[in-house]
Amino acid sequence: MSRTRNRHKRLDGFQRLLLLLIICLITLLCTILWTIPGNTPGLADAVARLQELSGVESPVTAVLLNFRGYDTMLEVMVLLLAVIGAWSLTRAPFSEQMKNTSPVLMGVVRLLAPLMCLVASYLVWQGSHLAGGAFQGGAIFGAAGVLMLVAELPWLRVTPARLLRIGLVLGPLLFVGVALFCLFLTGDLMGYPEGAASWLILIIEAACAISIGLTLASLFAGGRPAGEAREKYNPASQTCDEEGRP
Amino acid sequence: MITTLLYSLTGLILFGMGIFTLIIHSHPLRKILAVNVMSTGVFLILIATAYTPLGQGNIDPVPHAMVLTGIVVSVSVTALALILACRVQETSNLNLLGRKKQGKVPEESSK
Amino acid sequence: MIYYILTLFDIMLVLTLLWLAWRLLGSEDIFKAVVLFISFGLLMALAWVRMRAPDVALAEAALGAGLTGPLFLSALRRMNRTRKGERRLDSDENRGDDHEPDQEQTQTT
Amino acid sequence: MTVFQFGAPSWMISPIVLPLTAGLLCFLFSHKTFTIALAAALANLLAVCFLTCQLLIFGPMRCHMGGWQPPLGITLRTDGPALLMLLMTAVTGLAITLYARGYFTYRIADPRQPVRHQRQQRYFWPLWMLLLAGLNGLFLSNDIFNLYITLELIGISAASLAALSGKPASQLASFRYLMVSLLGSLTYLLGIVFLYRSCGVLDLDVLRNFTAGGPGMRAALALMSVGLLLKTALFPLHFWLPPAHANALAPVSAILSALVVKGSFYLLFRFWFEVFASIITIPALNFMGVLGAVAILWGAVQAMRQQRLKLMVAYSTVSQLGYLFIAFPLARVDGGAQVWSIVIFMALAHACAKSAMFMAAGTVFLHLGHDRIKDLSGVRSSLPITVFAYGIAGVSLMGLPPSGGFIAKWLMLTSSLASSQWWWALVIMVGSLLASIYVFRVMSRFFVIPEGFAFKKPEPLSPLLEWPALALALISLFLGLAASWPLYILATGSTSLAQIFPGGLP
Repeated sequence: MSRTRNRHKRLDGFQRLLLLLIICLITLLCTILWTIPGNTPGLADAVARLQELSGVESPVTAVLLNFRGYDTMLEVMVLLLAVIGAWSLTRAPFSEQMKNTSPVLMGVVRLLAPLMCLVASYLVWQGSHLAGGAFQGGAIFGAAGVLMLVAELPWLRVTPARLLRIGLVLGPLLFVGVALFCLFLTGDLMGYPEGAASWLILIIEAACAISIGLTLASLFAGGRPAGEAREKYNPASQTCDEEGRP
Repeated sequence: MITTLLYSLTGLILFGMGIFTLIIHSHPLRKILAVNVMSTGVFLILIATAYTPLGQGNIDPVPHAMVLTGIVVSVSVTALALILACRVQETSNLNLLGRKKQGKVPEESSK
Repeated sequence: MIYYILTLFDIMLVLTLLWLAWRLLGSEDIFKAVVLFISFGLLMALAWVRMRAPDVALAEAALGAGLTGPLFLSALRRMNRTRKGERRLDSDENRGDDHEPDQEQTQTT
Repeated sequence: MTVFQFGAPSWMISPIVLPLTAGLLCFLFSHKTFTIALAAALANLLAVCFLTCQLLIFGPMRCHMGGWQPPLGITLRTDGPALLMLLMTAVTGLAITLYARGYFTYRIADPRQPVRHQRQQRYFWPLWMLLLAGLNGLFLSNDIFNLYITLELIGISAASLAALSGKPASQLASFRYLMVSLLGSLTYLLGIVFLYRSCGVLDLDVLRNFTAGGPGMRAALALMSVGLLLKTALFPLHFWLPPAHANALAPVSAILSALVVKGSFYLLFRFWFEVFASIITIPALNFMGVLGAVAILWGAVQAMRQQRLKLMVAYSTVSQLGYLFIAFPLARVDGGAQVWSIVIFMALAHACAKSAMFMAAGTVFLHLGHDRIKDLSGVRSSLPITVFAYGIAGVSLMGLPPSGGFIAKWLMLTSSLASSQWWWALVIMVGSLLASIYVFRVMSRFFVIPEGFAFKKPEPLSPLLEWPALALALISLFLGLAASWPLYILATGSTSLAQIFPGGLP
């Protein structure tokens, strides 16, 4: 092992050059960072001034879902895109093993998973005035899902494909829907009508948290819904030079 | 000020380490790890920019929102890249197998 | 006084982070690197708390450590499973490791 | 209601929201996905035409998202260059949508692997629609962090699309593409961090007022440029492009080559000549020009040496992207107004010609089952329309009159001679010569009739496989004849160009 490590650590000429180059660049960037005066105001004051109009008390949630809600809308799409990409890549459906679930693990899961869902819902609700929100809540939903998958509970497999898709799209679609709804009411995309901002934000956050949780769990499972046909592997088609035709 | 600077420099160094690893290592998982370290470095600088010590004014929430967005993006990209890396390995493995058996379908098709 | 303690804490944290990053990017064993990455994420959450960003800390702890780690581990398991019978011949493997029979066992643990 | 008035700026969101919703619906439903996508592509084209009318009547407009004003909120804006890019995306996108339908229908009819091809079609539509939304968002956005998210949207969907064909080669290329794209966007994000640290704002209009520069802004611009150059595949950073573009499915290759690289290029160009124009130096411009010149020659030489048609077309993209960068040092003439028309013309002509070429290559591939250049003989008699489309697209790539490529190269030549930088003119001419060699090399194979070739009645191909390519090729050809229209739109939108460069560039 030590022999391989030695060989591994030795850098060849190109790597040494690269290392030198990167060190120089990083040093340069460090000096530039040093010289930038640290007194640029940023947008803190602007946020503090408009905080009351945003409908939520937490400044981060106000920025995420109100002032720069359009960013967040596109970002939810990025998450969904990852699932679409993952499903387009895999040939096999979700794995179907349901063999040796130990009772201890099952007990832990039975205790933990509802608790995590509870914490996640609390985080989503808390997001309006303290740290928390759709992403944190969704992440914990996702973690609960992953825990159940690790315990080999086949919940993703038994969920009908259509339902899973609806759950995944729910958050993004609702986000776009609310944005358009606000457009018709106030004339601005995502310009929440007065007084309704906090409710609309909470609805968006709840829907997004569910979708994000499902997204993360299905990314972990790394397969496709079972409803779609399974493909046969044909090596003859893969060895030919292009696109499945010999 | 010194705190901001300290964490910013750490972020930059993490970024540099990430780039170096990304270029020289060829294992896909290592590349994905390197990208994650790089993105953490960038987020660290961004959050350090927003930092003001307790009692010296408001924290700028805009970089925090940006970092939250960035973290979610990087998790989704990481997941996609991992699945892609697995697929690359599977298809090329199966390809080798299939070539060895001269066109016969391998019994365990895919998993 | 509290200022110095905080600065000392910052320096310790930063050094630990850098050391962890160094180890995880340079270690031979991918499995070890992934485990180090999870602890790196957890320490990062501590740094976010220190920088007064509790939202980011929550997200990092839940996403960075709680989900990215399992994602890496499951990918690693799947890769090892597909590699059991046949090893890839081209350059996508760790460079020059075709003489290392022991690496496979360490990774499957 | 004010929202539906003709002059309301909120119409601007329709090119983003329409494909976005269509993408979500395409993912949700497993049937009628093509209908949804086609409707969205058509509606997108209509919306962009509507926005063009709006621009010609009311001038450039800004739309504040959620009603929040610039330093904090996100702004969208329309102007001449942005609208021309949107038009390019809409027209090319519609043609690609039609072509993709024909392509997938043909392949699903093939009895060997129908399930696999159905899966490809199933996931192509949502990915393509979200990519379209990302591109439109990129062209419209006026906020530097929002641009980062659209870049990620484009990068992820493009990498997934590139891996769609399922071959090991394409998946390996797509993995590399994803990594490069991530590296690019992270570098871009680091640039944003530097910028936010020195200026404290994210809106491009506000950033333009920071003329003082300083090392922080320079570093930010350098970092963002490197990130975008990686995504645009300029010469030393082009290594990922040919395998990713050549191994993808034909409609995907057309999308990647014609539209995706243009997105990051447009952004780069806008940064250099609009937002940060005050801190650009002449050596930097010349450096970009040199890289572009090397890209032209290197890409063309590589294209001549390729044995496969799609790889040849992919290397030709590397070469053609170089022309876009040669325009950088030419900006010193007449206040930089010329450089916008050069670049936009080049981008429009290349988008149409290159997508037509990739579509033609895909049709040839479907017909023959391979795309080895030396075995292409006799294609002319069985696929006359496709060969015609390939030829016209080639004319535009070579830059022969009256094509759009000719106008762009002519503008470049005149500016380079006017600013007494004759060496760029030399590179442009040599590049065109090399382009004609690699285009004609394939063309001549098409027309060769091999010995013992018996003309048999070809099986009729779907018109969707041949006509979109021809339509795009004709557009790229007649772009040169109708050159005044794009120039008119460009001039309407950029009335502020004179203010950007009051006394010419530095």
